[in-house]
Amino acid sequence: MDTNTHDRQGGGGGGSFLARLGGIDRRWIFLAMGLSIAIPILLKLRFPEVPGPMARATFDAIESIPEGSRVLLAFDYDPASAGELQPMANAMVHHCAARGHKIVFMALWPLGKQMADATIDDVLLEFHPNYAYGTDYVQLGYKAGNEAVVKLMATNLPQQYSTDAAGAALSSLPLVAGVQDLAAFQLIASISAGYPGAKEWVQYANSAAPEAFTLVSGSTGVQVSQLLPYYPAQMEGLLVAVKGAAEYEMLVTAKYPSADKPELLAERLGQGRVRMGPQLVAHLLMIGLIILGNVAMIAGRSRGGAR
Amino acid sequence: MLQRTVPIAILSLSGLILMLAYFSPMTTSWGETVLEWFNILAAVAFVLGAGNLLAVNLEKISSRRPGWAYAGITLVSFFLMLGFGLLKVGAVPNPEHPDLHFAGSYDTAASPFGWTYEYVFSPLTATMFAMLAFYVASAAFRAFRAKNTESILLLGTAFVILLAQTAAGMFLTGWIPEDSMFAFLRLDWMKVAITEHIQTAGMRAITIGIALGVVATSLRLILGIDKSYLSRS
Amino acid sequence: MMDRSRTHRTRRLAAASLAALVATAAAMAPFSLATLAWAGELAATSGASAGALASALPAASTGASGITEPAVGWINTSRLPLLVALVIICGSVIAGILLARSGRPLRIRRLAALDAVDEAIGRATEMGRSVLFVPGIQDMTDIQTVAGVTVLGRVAKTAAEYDARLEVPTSRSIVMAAARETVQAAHFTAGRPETYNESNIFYITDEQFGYVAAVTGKMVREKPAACFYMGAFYAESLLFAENGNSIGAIQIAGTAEPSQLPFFVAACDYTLIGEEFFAASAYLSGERDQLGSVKGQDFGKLFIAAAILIGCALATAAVFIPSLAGAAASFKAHLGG
Amino acid sequence: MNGTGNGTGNGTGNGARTNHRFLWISLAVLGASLSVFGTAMAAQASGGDAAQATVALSKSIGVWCAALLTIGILTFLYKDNPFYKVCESILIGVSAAYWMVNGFWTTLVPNLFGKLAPGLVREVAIPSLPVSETPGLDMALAFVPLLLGLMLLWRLAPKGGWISVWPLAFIIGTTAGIRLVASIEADLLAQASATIRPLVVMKPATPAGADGAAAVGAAAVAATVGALDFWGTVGAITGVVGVLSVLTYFFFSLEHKGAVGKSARLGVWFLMITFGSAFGLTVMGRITLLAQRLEFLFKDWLGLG
Repeated sequence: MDTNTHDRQGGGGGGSFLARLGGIDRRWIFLAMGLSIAIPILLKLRFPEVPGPMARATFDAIESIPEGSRVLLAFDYDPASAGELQPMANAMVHHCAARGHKIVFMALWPLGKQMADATIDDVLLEFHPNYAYGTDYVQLGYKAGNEAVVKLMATNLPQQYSTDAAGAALSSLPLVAGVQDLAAFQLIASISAGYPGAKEWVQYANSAAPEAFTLVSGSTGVQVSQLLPYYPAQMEGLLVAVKGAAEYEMLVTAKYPSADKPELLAERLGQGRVRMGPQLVAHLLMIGLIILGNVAMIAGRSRGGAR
Repeated sequence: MLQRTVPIAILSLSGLILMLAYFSPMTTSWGETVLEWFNILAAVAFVLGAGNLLAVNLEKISSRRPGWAYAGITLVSFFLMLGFGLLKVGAVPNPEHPDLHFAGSYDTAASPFGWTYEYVFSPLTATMFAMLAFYVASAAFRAFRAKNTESILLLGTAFVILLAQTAAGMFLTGWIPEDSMFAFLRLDWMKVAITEHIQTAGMRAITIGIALGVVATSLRLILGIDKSYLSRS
Repeated sequence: MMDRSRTHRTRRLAAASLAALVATAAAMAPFSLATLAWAGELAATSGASAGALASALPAASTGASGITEPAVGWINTSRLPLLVALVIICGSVIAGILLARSGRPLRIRRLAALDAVDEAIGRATEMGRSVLFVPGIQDMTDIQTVAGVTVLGRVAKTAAEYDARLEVPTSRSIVMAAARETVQAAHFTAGRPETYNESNIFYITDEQFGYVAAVTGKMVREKPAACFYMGAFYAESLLFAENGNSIGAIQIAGTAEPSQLPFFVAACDYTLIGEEFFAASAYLSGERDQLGSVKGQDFGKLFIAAAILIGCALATAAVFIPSLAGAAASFKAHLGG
Repeated sequence: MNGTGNGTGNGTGNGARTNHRFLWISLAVLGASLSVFGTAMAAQASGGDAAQATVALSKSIGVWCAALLTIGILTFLYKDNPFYKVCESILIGVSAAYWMVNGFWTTLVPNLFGKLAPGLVREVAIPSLPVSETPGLDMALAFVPLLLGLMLLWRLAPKGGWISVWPLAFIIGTTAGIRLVASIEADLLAQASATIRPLVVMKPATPAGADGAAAVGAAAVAATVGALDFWGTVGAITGVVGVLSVLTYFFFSLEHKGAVGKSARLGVWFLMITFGSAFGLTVMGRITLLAQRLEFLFKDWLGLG
């Protein structure tokens, strides 16, 4: 496909200031991009987020299940995607705990368990020190097998996870002692960076027991187009990239502030919004660049005649 | 014969067998076996790559070509890393077999290999990756010009998506009620509509086309019609 | 009605393919048993991927449940629809080739990107600059790399004829070996074996971004006049294309990696999109057989388009006539393989 | 062959002595680094404050190192320069070695040597290497890739290099066979099947108790059939038309004229919207990457914020 043949000449070659802008040295663009990301980071700029329908749906899904419900959080990502997904995980864990839900952690990605462990330490035990292992939360850890893990959990959870991550038998942990399959959960959330992840949860967990539980998901920006077809029919909530995380953070911190550690909560549940600062400025820069490029082209055309 | 007919025969036969093997439960796993062989083959072929890396850089140094000192840096860092890794220098002993040096793990940050990975390899690759933020901006500036219908659609869509990605989208159109008949003017609505219906359709068709292309390319090779890989006629 | 005729055709085709399979399986039985035993062992011992394999084996042998055909030990009945599709699609490509051999005039539309190949190499020759060919960053197990290397063969032939300097940095040792064979073959075909220089095809590193750093560095230093990107590309697509643009090179890209197409389309002069990329080497060869196979791809497309239309018609009808719902669903499921 | 050699070392000619000197220098550097790290490890093993100090030191040296390398790569944006070239050279050397080491310890040792000489591998490197029930078969099968590999390496030999085409033919053949079937199954049929949908979409059965769940029985059915989901229908038709028109664009047999031309043009429009959308959706991830690098520079290195 020939889309771009005549660009090499740029918009340069004399003419007005605007027309010359079209052929501007691209290093100025680099500089502008660098600054638009660096300055918000240095100044810790935070812009108010207006929660979109998807973030609101996710929030409502966790709100609407009865207090003290059993919730399964799957950490299906690794450090490479933590920039986008960790803020979601933090906010979701705080949200669930603030609602008094009992949380079961697990991971389809090998490093997901470490991400979950970190979240337990940084958020769950930090802001909800009364949460006791075994009765209020359980860490099942990572199991190899990708979607096969989900499939087996859907029909026979104890067969997939005979023990928790530390090797304790499930029967010795009151929270999961009687759990037979995924229908024992009121809500399942997959924080997902790709395969295996949210898509597999929809395909293999939801189809096994569509009415039993609510499914929500947090996703990176790159893989979201694969998940959109499932929202909202099979997936009641979907957080997309840093933006989704920031919006969800807003909703959670607005309703559930921390009484004794407000500053720490603002930091731990503010990462998404801090990361949205550079996003907003950089996106506006890109929009401005596109407008500028076209203005320059039109200015050059009207001056130089048809080319 | 050995140089021309045999390779074609090998290619066709191996291709055909693996095509059909998928359909029998007894032979389904052959594909995986072959891929495993390939991994071993690729590891053996590292000798070829390393030999070439050495040859290229040593030649630069010996003929004092411009930039020969950089070739030296490449070789030094190559040999250091290779030595650290192959000899498992400073490996953390395996708790179950502390006496076996080569059973230890060499990729924790406590060993030189792991240290170099963490503080040299990772930052370098991550920064190369991060450079894309700059190039995305310059590409958008240069290429998104409204020259014809096609380019207007390209840049218009990118424009809508970029706006909808940030709070700016909500700021501009968030006031339109979601259940009104003008809800389709909301940027977040447009973004979902574009990605869910048009982008999905486009990607589907591209994928279908690609699959057909893969079939035709594979068949051309298996049937011996495309022989471009054969040298020395 | 539709459904029944389809099953009928399915049966007939299945019988034919079954016969072919019996022959192959009989010939390979001893070996296959050995492999099976070996795979079973592997599964029992080593971790995740093998675990999946282990679960696949019993599943495969019991996979006949739910399908009407009786289970036969050495054929996976649940994959019969796929076999039928394979026969149809491959058959249409082969039909295209046979049609070409019958001597009828072949009409195929031009691809602007391929017309530009000669022009780009010619321009590089005139300017006394080199031509850069990047065969992607994947190994030969990716069919895109294989397609990229076949395109390389044509590009190298033209470069040899023009006596242009062609450089091929690779990020895999085996791709380097394959590219050397191919370029050498091209020099032979062009009748200039003496101008082949092996050292122009070299390995850099398996690491994606290490490879990018080296190639972009090379680009800004040596300023090739034409850059070809043909193969499997990921995040590096835009790094190459933007740097290539900054040095004023003509850039022609081809990839079947859907996520990277936007960047090539935006930043390169010409882009071969998905299927076009796979057709490129056939186009460039100019051989009748190969062009026929391109025509065969179109037959395949017609089949798929027809299947989609029929499926949609059935599904739409099912909205109003609920009794059709079963037929619509089964059509869709069977098409899905 | 103009003197650059192909890895056999037979083409280096008059530069051989320089090469040797260079090799010695690199060996010396290697040795020096090993001893530095050896000392550090020994200090760590001896325990106590000294070890902690070493760890802290190795970390802060590391952070400085990473920061300088990060800046070095970024300078390329201004222009090519020696600083970048140093970073580039280090990256090439380190990463090539990294993947080779990885291939050696994770593939060659367990999957090749572990099959050929399991006893030795168990004794030296992997004590937990599983015991095979059919060691003979394993060994025989492991010989296949070894043999292919050796044939591939044969091209380094002065004679009979044509034999290296055989393993290449095997690789290309198996790739073609595997991908052919896989792409028909996973891409062609799956995507075609996913495209199929009703072109008319009705509103979902009961509007989820919106009217106080009053709709029961016949009333509900009547409501279901009546309500057309306008945007759902538009979306469904768009999806199918999009797929078909883009497929028309890919038609090679027909010139893009007349009806085919119009459909192909529509296909191009769909493609352009697809690409614009994909481009826009990727931007956020790319900015995150740069933000993370800058956060590292500002926070971990400079201690700002």
